[in-house]
Amino acid sequence: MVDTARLTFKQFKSIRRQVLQAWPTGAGLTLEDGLAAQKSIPTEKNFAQAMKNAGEQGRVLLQPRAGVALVEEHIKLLQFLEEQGEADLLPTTIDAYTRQNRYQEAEKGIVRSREAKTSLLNGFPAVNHGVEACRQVVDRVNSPIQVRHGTPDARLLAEITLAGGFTSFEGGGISYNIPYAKKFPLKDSVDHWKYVDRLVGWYEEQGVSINREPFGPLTGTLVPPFIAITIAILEGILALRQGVRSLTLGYGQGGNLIQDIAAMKALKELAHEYFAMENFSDYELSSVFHQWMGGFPEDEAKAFSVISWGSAVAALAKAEKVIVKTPHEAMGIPTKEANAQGLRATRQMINMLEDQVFPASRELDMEIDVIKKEVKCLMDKVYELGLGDIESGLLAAFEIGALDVPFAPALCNHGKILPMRDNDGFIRVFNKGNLPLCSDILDFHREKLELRAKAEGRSVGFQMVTDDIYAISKGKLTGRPK
Amino acid sequence: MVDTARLTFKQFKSIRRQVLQAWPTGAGLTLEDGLAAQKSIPTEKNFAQAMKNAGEQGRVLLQPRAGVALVEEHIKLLQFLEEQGEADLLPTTIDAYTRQNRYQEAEKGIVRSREAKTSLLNGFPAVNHGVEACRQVVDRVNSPIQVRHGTPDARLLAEITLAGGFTSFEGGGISYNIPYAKKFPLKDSVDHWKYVDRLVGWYEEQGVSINREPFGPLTGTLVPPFIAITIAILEGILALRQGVRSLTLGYGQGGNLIQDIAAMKALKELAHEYFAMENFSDYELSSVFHQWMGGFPEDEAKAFSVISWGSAVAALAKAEKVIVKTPHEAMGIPTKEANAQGLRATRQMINMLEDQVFPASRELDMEIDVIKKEVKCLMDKVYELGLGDIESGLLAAFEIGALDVPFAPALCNHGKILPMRDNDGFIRVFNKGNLPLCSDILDFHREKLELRAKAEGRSVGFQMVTDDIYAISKGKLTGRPK
Amino acid sequence: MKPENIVLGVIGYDCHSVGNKILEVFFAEKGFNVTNLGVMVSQEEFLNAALETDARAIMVSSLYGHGEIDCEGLPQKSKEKGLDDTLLYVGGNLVVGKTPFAEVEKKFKGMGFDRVFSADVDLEKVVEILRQDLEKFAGKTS
Amino acid sequence: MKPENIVLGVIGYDCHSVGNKILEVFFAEKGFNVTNLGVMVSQEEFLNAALETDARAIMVSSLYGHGEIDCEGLPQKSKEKGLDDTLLYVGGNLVVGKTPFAEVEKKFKGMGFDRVFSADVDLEKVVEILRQDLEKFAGKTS
Ligand code: B12
Ligand code: B12
Repeated sequence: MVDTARLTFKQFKSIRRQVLQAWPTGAGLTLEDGLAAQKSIPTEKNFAQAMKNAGEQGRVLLQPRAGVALVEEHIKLLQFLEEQGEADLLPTTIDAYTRQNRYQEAEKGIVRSREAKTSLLNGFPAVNHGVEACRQVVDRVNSPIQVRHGTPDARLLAEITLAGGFTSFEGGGISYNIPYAKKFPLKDSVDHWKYVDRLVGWYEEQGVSINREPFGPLTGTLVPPFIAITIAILEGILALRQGVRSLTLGYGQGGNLIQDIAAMKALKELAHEYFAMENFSDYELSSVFHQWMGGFPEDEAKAFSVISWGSAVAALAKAEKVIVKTPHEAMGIPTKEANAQGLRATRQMINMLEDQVFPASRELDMEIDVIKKEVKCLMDKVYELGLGDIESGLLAAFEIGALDVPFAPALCNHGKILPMRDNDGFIRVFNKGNLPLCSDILDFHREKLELRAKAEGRSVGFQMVTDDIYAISKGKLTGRPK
Repeated sequence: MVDTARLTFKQFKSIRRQVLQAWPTGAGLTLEDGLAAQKSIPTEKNFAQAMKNAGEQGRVLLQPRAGVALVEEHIKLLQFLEEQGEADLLPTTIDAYTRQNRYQEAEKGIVRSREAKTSLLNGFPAVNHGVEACRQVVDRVNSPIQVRHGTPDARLLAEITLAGGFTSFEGGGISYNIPYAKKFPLKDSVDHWKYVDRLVGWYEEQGVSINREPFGPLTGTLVPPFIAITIAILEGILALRQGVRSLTLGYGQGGNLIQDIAAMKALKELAHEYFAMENFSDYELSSVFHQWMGGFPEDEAKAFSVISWGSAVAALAKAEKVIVKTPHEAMGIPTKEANAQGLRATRQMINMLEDQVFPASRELDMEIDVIKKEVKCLMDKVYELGLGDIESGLLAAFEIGALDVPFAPALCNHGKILPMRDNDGFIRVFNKGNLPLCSDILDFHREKLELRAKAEGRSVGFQMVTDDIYAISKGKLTGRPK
Repeated sequence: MKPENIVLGVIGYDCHSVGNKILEVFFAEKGFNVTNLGVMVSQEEFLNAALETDARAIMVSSLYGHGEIDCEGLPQKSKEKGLDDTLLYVGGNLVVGKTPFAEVEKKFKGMGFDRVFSADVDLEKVVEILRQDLEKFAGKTS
Repeated sequence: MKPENIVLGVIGYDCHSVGNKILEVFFAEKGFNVTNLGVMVSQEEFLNAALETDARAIMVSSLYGHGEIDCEGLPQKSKEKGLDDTLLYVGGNLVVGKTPFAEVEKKFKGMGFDRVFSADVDLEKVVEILRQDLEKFAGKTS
């Protein structure tokens, strides 16, 4: 069954002509050439296959973030992370100019990096380097590579990197707009990502599986699980509609063991439920757990502890993949050595816990239950606003703040909701903004927050939010008064 | 009620005269002088008080291991660990010559360390340095200090360090013989520790509380929880009999989350039970969790992960204290910087988890139950062999191997029992030696091990034991075939 | 005393909004009149806002590593626009990669910034310094 | 070929028994005739056992950090006792503190040991080297 929301090939082709003109490296690129390149890639380097195997074997795969300005340096970096870091999956993190389609500035960054003999860009400018450079990268490593970025309009980037042989593409119309952009209309980014998903869908139709991964952690800062999960499910549906089949949904560590495991369980169960409701059955679903995405401690020993805790929870939550931070996180883009250290610390933990089980308990069940109820409140509203269609529903929901991401830069995001930790470190909602949470859920959150206020001898208020934002970087989970 | 097993003051004094003659620094030492020194120590530097407070406040205190040959360097080391390591409690780890009462060799080590301008001893030779040096150490730090060693005959060491103002003393007649000595008769070490406990009891009677901590981890290598717990309880009773009141029982991390939390819970509950049976009620009981005591990985990033996992479990098990390893563990005595790194990593984890709870579950309850049954098998036998008295009972039990510590060097230990991990990473008994475990427990262990054998496609055998010993240092919990 | 005007923003194509939101609340609580331009602010936007609000200080944030490229020339342009009396502060993770702060400070002072701050700076200290700097300036220009 | 005799033990006042037990099983499985003296073995005990068993090699372990002090003079005494043909191997955590292995090796070779091994050595490699060394010796003395 082809979804009615799916771009027709004609629509796709006509958009494509424009897309390829945005920068010289796009000129003359044919779909067939990309397909041929993809077909020549051995199965061991296919990301979708690796995720599927991980699911079947119950393994947690390790993936770092990494990208530098120049091709040769980027290849050496990835090789180092395979060899010295024992990475299972490789990234190519794209620089921030490319993410905003500022190829001119990216070019300047490349030139200045060559002069400075060190990367002055915070990622790999794949569009500027072009298809052949990407193919070199793929060729000279042994593991599947994913494009990791934060690009509201990633159409050209997707064309180039997929033709270049990368086999997974991170992002989505919501998750790569709200946390990453300021003035980008949500409708536009959703449309652009429809194109990206359609491109991936086209590859799937030709027999090449490309993995897609919505960006779960959003702003990485005290995002309540239900918000992240709702958005992940919405982006999952949007992707499936365009023919995507290999889907990895993500979640960023919140810090509380029970809430994080509950979230990872709820994420998968709910995704299957809503995908079924939307009549999808022919897909591969996996999950990715992001080690702590908020502010890190500067001290490397402490950072190792944050990394290790994320690894432990990833293992106990039985994620298929864990995204690894480094001991340099608070300071700057990591050296390749620091990046490999983060990977090795993670490897040790994942291996020590691979046979261990987090047992079922009343507390865990209850939290799963809460999350499911919360997500239902939001999803119901999206369906209601879209008269049954999630695409128009989610646009309307963001419009009125029925979907809202805390601390996000995007002007199309309401920015009213304020999260806060309760006394046990669970992330709850302090200010609901316009989130359509039902009253018993709101009462529950409020009750939990009042318990904290009482324990701290102060009233629930904005200071707690600030304290919680700084907490991990200052060595605690919850920001308590001294 | 004064226990009939308690040394009389007369007996004590007559032994004391001899003890003080073993090395010149003991000459002329009076109990009164030690007492006066202890009484002048501020409460914040009293170890027993700190442990009591931790229990009441639900805190986990951090303690490193550290000791070097020379006094001034040792003081600087401890100050560094307070300031840069955020340690709550300080150690003074004693060198291995002193542990074997080889004061002559220790002297040589001091001289050679002075020449080499670096410590050539693996600890602080407190006996050789004498009472005044200990007082300097105590004086120039802000935290309570514990003597940590491994000495079958620690009588002179106790006399000197307690008179020197240290307020906690690790060890016991079993736990500082079996893993630490070769030819030392168990009866002798138990007798010598009676003296040490009596000395501590004497201080208690004079109103100065000194903390005592039997050494829980034993050989640190795959020790099944029930063996460690039984020995901890026995040493606890021996100590209480001599008038010890502040008691910290220890346990070394096994690696499986559920088993470790079960062990920590069982340890405390069983201790209270048996202490009550022995008619003790006037004591302060706390627990200490040792981060992984077996072979470490050489890679520091991996070592950080092992340290962090130990910290996480210590926090979830609600220990009052955690003993901290360092990223140098596999390589050698840590530098002060490496030691502080271990502490800071631990601090971060403990803080992140301080408000978190490991929920009750069927799996946890079951494991607690198993451990309690196992300990009962051993304790019953000890009482039986001793005709109701645990002291003669434990001597007889070691004699016939009804108490047996795996991989221990002591000839008075049977050394027949062989432990092994089951398929979930729990430490079980492969070869029971002469341990008086009842048949349903043995069947249970065997069943669990067979599950592993099946999963690994090999039969249960000694190779698995070897593989398990190496496992953590090679980056896994369980040693599986490649 | 009427509150001093300051302009706040994250320069270039940098989307890190969390610190920016905290800075806004913080300086407002300390009695400043804050114009927060949010994230992804160009050099021109900073200068225009400063001119419009007659700001006493511009607080530039850069977290994402492109600070060096993005800030180039801002102090010069500031002078050209006649904003000689407007303090130029910059803070965050200013360069790509873990770098000793002294180096970073030297680089950005060399570029013409009045003050340079690392990401872990104590904000209370920042206000203190800001107040002192403003007083000094006030003395100079009055 | 009859199995070669070797003597095994942990020197000084060192109680680390785990590695020692593994080495015993390992070398026995590899076909050596192992006399394991266990932990806390004095220099004299090593030499006497080697003399008594006519051992082809003495394998000294030291884990606890006092290896330097404990091993001093052992090679000399070995020669004095006429054990010129007996290989002297040493391994473990030989010195106090994390030290580059090359330094440790130099120090102990300087003291007169034939081979020096770090704690993470692959035991399979050790047997290989041992067999080669024994062959060489055999060639020399026959
Ligand atoms: C959360 C986060 C994100 C979130 C941001 C969500 C959002 N919209 O805000 C997400 C995941 C989206 C993200 C994306 C990216 N990030 Co980011 N991110 C972080 C992280 C983990 C925390 C930042 C944070 O919120 N901290 C909490 C706030 C309160 O602190 P703060 O931001 O530092 O701000 C305080 C101080 O800096 C100071 N300050 C700031 N400005 C000024 C100015 C003055 C005048 C003064 C006095 C003080 C001051 O006061 C603020 C309040 O206390 C940091 C690393 C870290 N710190 O642990 C990386 C980090 C900043 N990110 C980084 C990078 C590179 C990126 C990306 C380019 C992706 C990539 N290549 O990895 C993209 C950016 C794309 C873009 N267009 O900008 C790098 C920057 C590297 C460098 N400088 O060398 C960092 C350091 C991580 C790293 N080590 O690689 N990121
Ligand atoms: C378990 C352990 C203990 C247990 C030992 C129980 C027992 N009776 O065996 C306990 C807790 C009792 C203990 C006590 C002490 N320990 Co300890 N211990 C360890 C630990 C964690 C593991 C050792 C182990 O069993 N490894 C597993 C086995 C299989 O490996 P192995 O011992 O290295 O042996 C292998 C190799 O070394 C090699 N090998 C060994 N000898 C030889 C010889 C030859 C010829 C060859 C070819 C190979 C070879 O082959 C062996 C088999 O694979 C190590 C650190 C580590 N490695 O992670 C510290 C360590 C060895 N201990 C150390 C110290 C200092 C002590 C103490 C003095 C206490 C203190 N100050 O901290 C006391 C010792 C008192 C005494 N009298 O000896 C230090 C030594 C420091 C140094 N060299 O600079 C270490 C390195 C920890 C540290 N970083 O501080 N310890």
